[in-house]
Order: sequence, then structure tokens, then C-alpha cells
Amino acid sequence: MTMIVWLTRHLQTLVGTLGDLSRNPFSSILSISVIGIALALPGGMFAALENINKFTAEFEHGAKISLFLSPEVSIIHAKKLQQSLAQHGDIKHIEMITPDQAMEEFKLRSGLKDALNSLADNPLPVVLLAYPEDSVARSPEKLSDLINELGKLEPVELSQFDLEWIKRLTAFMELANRAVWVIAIILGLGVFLVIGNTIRLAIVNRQEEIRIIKLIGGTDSFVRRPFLYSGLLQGLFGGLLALLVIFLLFSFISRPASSLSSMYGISFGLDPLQLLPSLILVSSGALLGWLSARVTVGVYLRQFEPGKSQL
Amino acid sequence: MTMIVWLTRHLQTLVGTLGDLSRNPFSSILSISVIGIALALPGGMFAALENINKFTAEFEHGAKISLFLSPEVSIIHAKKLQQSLAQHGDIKHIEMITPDQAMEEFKLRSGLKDALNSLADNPLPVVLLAYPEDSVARSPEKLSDLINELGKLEPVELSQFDLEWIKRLTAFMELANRAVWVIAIILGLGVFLVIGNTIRLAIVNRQEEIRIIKLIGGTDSFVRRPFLYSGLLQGLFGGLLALLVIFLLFSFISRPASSLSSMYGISFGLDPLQLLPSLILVSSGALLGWLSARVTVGVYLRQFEPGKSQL
Amino acid sequence: MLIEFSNVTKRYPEGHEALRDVSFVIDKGEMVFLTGHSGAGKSTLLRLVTLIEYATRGQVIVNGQNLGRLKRPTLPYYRRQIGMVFQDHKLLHNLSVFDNVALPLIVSGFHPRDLRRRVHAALDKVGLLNRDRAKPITLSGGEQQRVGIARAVVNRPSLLVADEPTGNLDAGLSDEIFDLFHDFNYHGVTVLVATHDLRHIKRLGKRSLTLEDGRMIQQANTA
Amino acid sequence: MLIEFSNVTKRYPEGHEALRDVSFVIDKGEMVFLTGHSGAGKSTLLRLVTLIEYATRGQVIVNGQNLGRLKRPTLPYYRRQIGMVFQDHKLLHNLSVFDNVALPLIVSGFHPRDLRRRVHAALDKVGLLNRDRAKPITLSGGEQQRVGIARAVVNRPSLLVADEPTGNLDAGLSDEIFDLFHDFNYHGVTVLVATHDLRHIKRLGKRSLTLEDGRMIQQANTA
Ligand SMILES: Nc1ncnc2c1ncn2[C@@H]1O[C@H](COP(=O)(O)OP(=O)(O)OP(=O)(O)O)[C@@H](O)[C@H]1O
Ligand SMILES: Nc1ncnc2c1ncn2[C@@H]1O[C@H](COP(=O)(O)OP(=O)(O)OP(=O)(O)O)[C@@H](O)[C@H]1O
Ligand SMILES: [Mg+2]
Ligand SMILES: [Mg+2]
Repeated sequence: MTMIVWLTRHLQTLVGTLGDLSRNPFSSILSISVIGIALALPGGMFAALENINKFTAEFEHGAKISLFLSPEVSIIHAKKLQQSLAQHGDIKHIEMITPDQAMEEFKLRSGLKDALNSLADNPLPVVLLAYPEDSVARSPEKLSDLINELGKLEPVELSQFDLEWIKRLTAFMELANRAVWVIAIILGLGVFLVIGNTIRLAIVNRQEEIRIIKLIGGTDSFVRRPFLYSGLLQGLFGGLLALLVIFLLFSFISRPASSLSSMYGISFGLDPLQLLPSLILVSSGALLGWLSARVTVGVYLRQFEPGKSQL
Repeated sequence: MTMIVWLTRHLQTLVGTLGDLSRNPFSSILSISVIGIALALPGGMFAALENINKFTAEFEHGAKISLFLSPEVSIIHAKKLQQSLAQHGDIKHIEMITPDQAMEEFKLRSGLKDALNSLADNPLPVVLLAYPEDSVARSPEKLSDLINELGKLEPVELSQFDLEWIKRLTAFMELANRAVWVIAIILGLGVFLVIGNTIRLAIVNRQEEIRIIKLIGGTDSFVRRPFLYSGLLQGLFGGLLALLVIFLLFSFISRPASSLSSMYGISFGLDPLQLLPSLILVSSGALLGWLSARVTVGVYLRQFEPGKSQL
Repeated sequence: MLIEFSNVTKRYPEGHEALRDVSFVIDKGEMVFLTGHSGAGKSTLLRLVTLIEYATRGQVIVNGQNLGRLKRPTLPYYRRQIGMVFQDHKLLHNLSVFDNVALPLIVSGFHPRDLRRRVHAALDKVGLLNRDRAKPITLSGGEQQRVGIARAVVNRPSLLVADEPTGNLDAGLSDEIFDLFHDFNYHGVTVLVATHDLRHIKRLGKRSLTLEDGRMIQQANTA
Repeated sequence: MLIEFSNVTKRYPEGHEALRDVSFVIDKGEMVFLTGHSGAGKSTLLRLVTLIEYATRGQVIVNGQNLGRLKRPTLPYYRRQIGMVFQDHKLLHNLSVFDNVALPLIVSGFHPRDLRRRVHAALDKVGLLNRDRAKPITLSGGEQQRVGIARAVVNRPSLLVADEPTGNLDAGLSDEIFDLFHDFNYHGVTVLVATHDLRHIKRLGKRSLTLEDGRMIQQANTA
């Protein structure tokens, strides 16, 4: 068989399969919708996880260590310390809050304005706010090392960080991660089953055809080819549909999500899937389709061996 | 046809369909798994939503209004106020924090122990903590009414509530609710499609059989019956499988979830579905199965009318 | 049952005119053969009688009922009066021979008590009583055809319609089957059989209708 | 092709012995008829030659090749040498008549250039050249059988195996088909035909094998 004949055959099968799908629009749309929905969910989960990661990164970005200096430390002295700490490798950025600023904020926050106004002296110390580098903020160990290190500096009376919040975030992320993986695995299995099931029923449906083709000398690969293309195409279209569903889903959810995040003082827009993950989603749909067609056809072709095919 | 004959027929069909399902274990397991997974997700989502509601209820339980009394109000006077407010219909429970207790806590929290120790006088007022009834806590309007009402009491200088937190929670719940509904609708559609697809392929597969039965005088309802039973049974088994999947999923997630909630100081165990929702899940599976079988068979039966059945 | 065709034309959707202006009458209790070359329209004519297809023009009247006006829900009850034997057997391959033959009785709500006896009687008539538990796929071509015949007669129809019932049978068996039809006819059943086998027409001395390219060219008694 | 059965027994899984201790030889280029009552084992014998079934005991040798030892992957290539006509036609109902007949050529990677000519030649031989675009379901029973015959001869097999090829055809057409087979045989093709129609056996004067209940009871020339 020449190359041309071979190519012609494959192209014919491809076009023929496309034709079959479009000749049965009802059933094709059904199968592809099922596959699309089954693929959309792990894809959507993945996108959600990405967004959660981005969201927590925003938080890490805002992570800061408060350094309460001894009351006797002057503002000038504090400024020097600020400048030297700005050179520290683990610190991205450092800010100073004077006792007056601190008292103003404290009054506002505590609602004890009148009571505090009666204080003759401002008892509050100078506070430095150190923003750690992202790499440090992301690791609880490095962070507590930095906090200890800064706490040992001579003018610092207390170095404090809201570690509790980091712990909560970590626990939440662990929960989300687990849930996403469990669901993704279940749904991946679902896609495999759906496509396998569709192909299986297509085969059962075309048993007679397969039997006849084998009787007139068709090889296994000849019989298999249209099913493989059909699995591939269904998976591919299902993947594209999944992409569409994810985009719609995200656009539906993005309003409440951004209003939620604005409450945390973070400007945060939901991203749907990027190009690369989108490609991966679509091509894994196609691959899953091909693979489950291959497995199913393999199982069923054995029925058509001599002595098993009751004619 | 007597009642006995009618009953016998239905029983025979039921048993026959069960037999068909068990004679093709591979294909039955495939279909039922697909349906089970598709049902498990909205079911699981629903259970998750229930748990989130429970979780936020825990928070509402802890919602409290802080009443800062004027500095000149004595503790004895404050105690009287506490007793009278305890009778208020919107207040579940009321606590008092003396200026000394408040100062101790403030010292601990702020890390300004030394600075505050140097204060001669305790400038802090008496604070009453009012826990609103759950029905009030759940409604932002009723809550702000209560806050205003309490703020107008004579000895009260300031009535304060962390409204911000309630807003965040509400926004989060809105987000979660939307996501759950979107996903539940998509998946409900998915179940319908999966079962419809399975039945459709079963019909295509048994076209010849249907045609023959109609030729020898079978009525539409006779032809329909086994498909309806098959849809019903598949939906039912799919629903049971979904229940199992949800239980497994919850037991897998419950450890990290309870460690997360313990960080919020709440003892909170994940509940899988209760009896009633479980029954609803299983029976809606069965109903969906029956319904999509009905629709699909209806569409296909029209093909077997005279002049359309090419024999 | 009385069958009456008046100027019946049947055109298939693909544009082929399979029957052209066919008119004839078959009396109640008559036995009639239908002959003609391959593609002459024999099967098409039988399909009009059994309401598998509607006539494009003209009227088909069976037992006083104009089939073109038959209400959809009554179609199953109309068909239950007819026993049909098909060119390609049309057996259900997932049911046993017994169940295949029992199907017309089950479908019409026959009481299970007498079912067994009736089915066995029908299988006995075609010589397959000992194969009742076999699946049709395990039968030879001729055996399948005989199962189809047993199914057609099991509920004692008042009209028997058969399309080449003996195409796959040897001479001896095919004589037996035609004698069986003859016997039914003797007991009052109207019988209409399409066949190529002119031998039986001669042997039984019944009237025959001959089609050629969709036209009825002969209605004589060729015996 | 030379066909040799030595003490072949075929028992189906259901326990039925369809062939018992059958031995015979068909020479290369010979034309042989296979007869016997319904259920005698004719189709079963043909299934062993075409490797649809394996013999339970004994050897089937075709062209020097012991079929019991044929490797699985070479099975399609073995079958491509054989043209098969089936009792129930076995056409693909979603393909046109043309595509059905072209299938054996497509399957064996025949160059598309000559395909059209070959298919038309085969359809012409069975008198269906004008129906090449029709779907099999729109053909009459006899027309379908002829499509099956065209498909069997389209790739010029060296062995032609036919199972009741004329069960649904009238006498004239059935003579033509047998003459076609005879003509193939004349050009060197080995032909093996199962039939009830003793008329052709007499007419063509070829050897016939007769089965009865799975036993070979006669191998004589009955002409
Ligand atoms: N469903 C259909 N659609 C289109 N044309 C059809 C259909 N069924 C039959 N025909 C055509 O109508 C004509 C008559 O067909 P019919 O089956 O009635 O012939 P027949 O007399 O039964 O032939 P045979 O003896 O070969 O069975 C044929 O030419 C056939 O091709
Ligand atoms: N797949 C099968 N499984 C079990 N038994 C079978 C199978 N195929 C055929 N038989 C039995 O084997 C015997 C021979 O069948 P075969 O089909 O070879 O007969 P035949 O000579 O072709 O008959 P006919 O002329 O009726 O086609 C029959 O009794 C039949 O019931
Ligand atoms: Mg016909
Ligand atoms: Mg046979």
C-alpha cells in the first residue's frame, strides 16, 4: 500500500466520522455534552484552585511583621534602624508608624476616643512595619526565623506577626486542595467512563457491521480506525465545550467573587483558564476519548474471533 | 385483563430488567457509575452547602454587640443595666467586662504591657457584651436596628458591632450559593443527558426488537415498559452509588475540615447527608432516570410508525 | 377477513413506484398466492395489508375498515388479528424459541395458564418442539423460518400473511408448510402468500395474483 | 483452491453435533453442490471453510493450509481469497449498494482508481447497475441477495462459497445466478454452493455432496 493510499484512507475515515457525527446531530450533541460537562468540572476546579492560589498570594503580599520599639527609642533612632533593615535580604519594604499616628489609629479603631483623650502622655512606642519578601512570606519556618531574628535586635521590644492567619490559610488551602483532587479524579474517571460507554454502545450498535467487515477480510486496525477517530473527535469537541462552560461559569461567578475580595481590601479579578491549561484540557479530552475508544474496541473485538461470532 | 395479569406483567418486566442488567454486568456498571458520579456532585455540593450554613451559624452564634458605657457609670449601675437588658426580646444573653478585666486583656492583646503598666489611672470604661438572638444575628437590618436602639440608652456611650465580618460572610455565602447552584444545574442536566443517552443507545440497539414487537401487535406502553424500568433502576442504583461516593468523599475531607474549624475556635464536625436529603437524592435519581427514559423512548417510538419503519 | 384494493399505488420516498394502480378482492376464507419476479412489488403489497406502509393513492379495505383512516392507537389491535411470516424471519435473538413464539400471546395479554400449551402446539406443527429452549441464533436458516411460522399461527389469527415462507426450505419441508397453511385455510383463516414456487400453486389449486413491475397482470386461477 | 476435510466433527457449545466425522476432497477449480435437509449441517460446513468456526475434531485443509493452525493476524488475508454469499445477505445498511459492493476492495487496500470500474462490472453481472446509489433497505429481498452476490465476486476470489444464494429468487433469476457461478468456475475459480434446489444440480451436471443429520451420506455426481 502506497503512502498516498494510506493517507487517503485516514483522511476518508476522518471525514467519514465527522459526517457520521453531523448526520446524527441529536445523538452527537448528547454525547459531546455529557463529555463536555464531565470535563468542565475538573477543568473548572483547576481554574478555581489557580485563583485561590492567586488570592492567597495577594494575602502573602500584605503579610507584615510589627516591630514594637522600646518606649525610650527616639524617632530619629528609629529612622536609622528603618534604613538599615531596608537592606535586609528577607525584607522587601519597611514602614514607620510614630506614636502619634499609632494613637490616632488606636482611637479610631477602639472607639475609646474620649477615654484616650484624657491621657496626659502618649504611652505608645514607635512601631516599624516590615514586609517580608514573598518567598519568606510563603514559608512559615523562614517567617518565624525572621521574626525571631528581628525580635533580638537591641531596640526592638517585641516582634509580632499574625501567625494565626497564616495557619488558617494553610489549613484552608489543604482542604481546598484535597477536595479539588478528589473531585478531579472522580470526574476524570467519569469522562473515561462516559466516552467508553458511548463507544461501547456504538460498537454494540454496529456489531453486525464489524462482523461483516471481518468476514470479508478487514483487519482489526481497519475495524478499529473509525471508532478511534470517533472517540478522538468526541473527546476533542467535549474538551472545547468544557472550555466554553468554564468561561461562562467564571463570568457568572466573577461579580460576587470580586465584591468578596474587595472586602479584604484586595483588588482581585477572577482569571479563567490560561492558554496552556486550556490546551491541556482540550487535548486531554481528545486523548481520553482516543484511549477509552482503544480500550473498549479492544475488549469488544475479541468477540468477533472465529468460534465466538455466532452467525 | 385482570388485575393479577397486570401485576404479573409489571413484576415480570421488573425482574426481567434486573436480569438484563445483571447479565451485562460490565455495561450496567459503566452506566450506573456515570450516573452515580453525575448525581454525587450536586448531592455533595448540597451537603457542602449545608455544612457551610452550619459553620456560619456557629459564627452567628458568637456574634456580639459591645456596649461601651460612659466612664462615670459605676459597676453597680452597670450591673442593673445588664439585668434589665437580659429581659430584652432580641438579646439572648448578656455579659459584663469590668475596666480591670478589659485592661488585662488589652495588655495581653496589644503587647504594650509595660507601656500600659505606667498608666496611673485605668481610663477604660465598663463594657457590656450583648449576644443577640439567632434570628436577629442572621439579619443585618434587625441587627443594626438593635445596635442603634442600644446605642441610644442613656449610660451607653458607644454601641459597636463588627459588621464588616457579617458583610464578608454574607458575600462569601452568596458566592458559594451561586457556585453550588450553577454546578448543580449543570450536573442535573448532565444526569438527564447521561441517562437519556444510555436509554437512547439501548433503543437504537434494540430497534429491531421494538419493530418486531410493534409488528405483532404490541402497544406503545408495552414497548415502553422495559425501558422505563431500566431508566428507573439505573437512576436508582446511580443514586445509591452517589450516596456512597458522598460518604467516602466526606470522610476523606473531614480531617482537614475539622482542623480548619478548630482554628476558628469552633468544634465543628462535617455531617454527610441526612436521611431526608439522602432519600431525596436517591429518589430524584430514580425519577430522572424514569423521566429521561420516557422522553427518549417517546422521541424514538415515533420512528416506528407505519410508513417510517423501513422493513 | 375480506381484503379489497382499489386503484392502489405505492410510491416509496425515494421516488420508486413499487405498485401501480392495483385493484383486487380477496374473499373471507379464501387462500390466494401472490407471484412475480424479484422486485415486482409482492412484499410491498403485503406491507400495505399489514399497515407497515400506507398506500400513496387508492384505498385498502380490510374487513370493512379503510386502513388509511385507521386510528393510531387501534393499530396494535388490528395487527393482532393478522399472523405474519417475514422473508427474513424477524426473530428476537435474545429470547429463546419458546419465548419468541409466545410473544404474540404475551403482547395481547393472554392468560399465562394456557400459554404453554398453545406455544407447544404451534412448535409441534413446524417440527421444532424439541428445540424450544434454544436461541434462534443456534438454529439453521430453515429452522428459523419455521419458528417464524409457528409465531405467526400461535394466536390463531383470522388472516395469515406470508412473504416467501419457504425460500430456505427443501422440497419436503416446504410441502409440509404449505399443507399447514392449507389446513388453516380449511378452518376458515384467510391466507395470502407471496412465493416464487409455482409448484405449490399448481399443487394446491388456489387462485394466484401475478405482479409485474408493480402492475397486477393476472388474477386467474392458474391451477 | 483445494479443500480437504478429514474426519471433521463440529460440536456447537450448546452440545449439538452439527457435523459428524465428515471427510471429502474438492479439487482446485472444481464446482461442487452441497445439499441436505434443513438443519443437516450445510451452513456449518461452509463456516468451517470460511473459518467462522473451528472444527471440534479432525482437520480442514484449504490450499495446503491447515486452518486449525492458521495464525490469528493472517486470518483477514485468508478470507480475502474467498468470496462469500450468505443466506441472510449480510449487507451494511448504512452504506449504499455501491459502497457495499466496493467494501472488499476498500478493505484490501485496492487502488481507488480502478475501484469504480470493478464495482460497476460486478453490479452489472447481477442486473443491479441502475440501483447503485440505493440503500439496501430500499431493495426487495431478491435484489438484496443479488447485491450480496456482487460483493462476493467483486475482488475475483479464488474460492467462491455460497449458502442458498437463490432462496429468494424466482426461477429465471436463479438460473442466471447459477450460470454466473458456472462461468466463474469455468475461469478457474473453485465453487462450493449449498442449495436445496436439486434442479440446478441436474442442469449443470456437477458433483454434489449430501449431508444428513451431520453425516456425509453421498458424494456422487447426481447429474
Ligand atoms: N423501503 C423502500 N424504499 C424504496 N424502495 C423500495 C423499498 N422497498 C422496496 N422498494 C423497491 O420497490 C420495488 C418492489 O419491492 P418489493 O420488496 O415489493 O419486491 P418483491 O416483489 O418483494 O421482490 P423479491 O421477490 O425480490 O422480494 C423494488 O424495486 C424495490 O427496490
Ligand atoms: N451457532 C450454533 N449453535 C448451536 N447450534 C447450532 C448453531 N448453528 C447451527 N446449529 C445447529 O446445527 C445444526 C446444523 O445447522 P446448519 O445451519 O449447519 O444447517 P443447514 O444445513 O444450513 O440448514 P438450513 O438448510 O436450514 O439452513 C442445526 O440443528 C442447528 O440447529
Ligand atoms: Mg419481497
Ligand atoms: Mg443453512
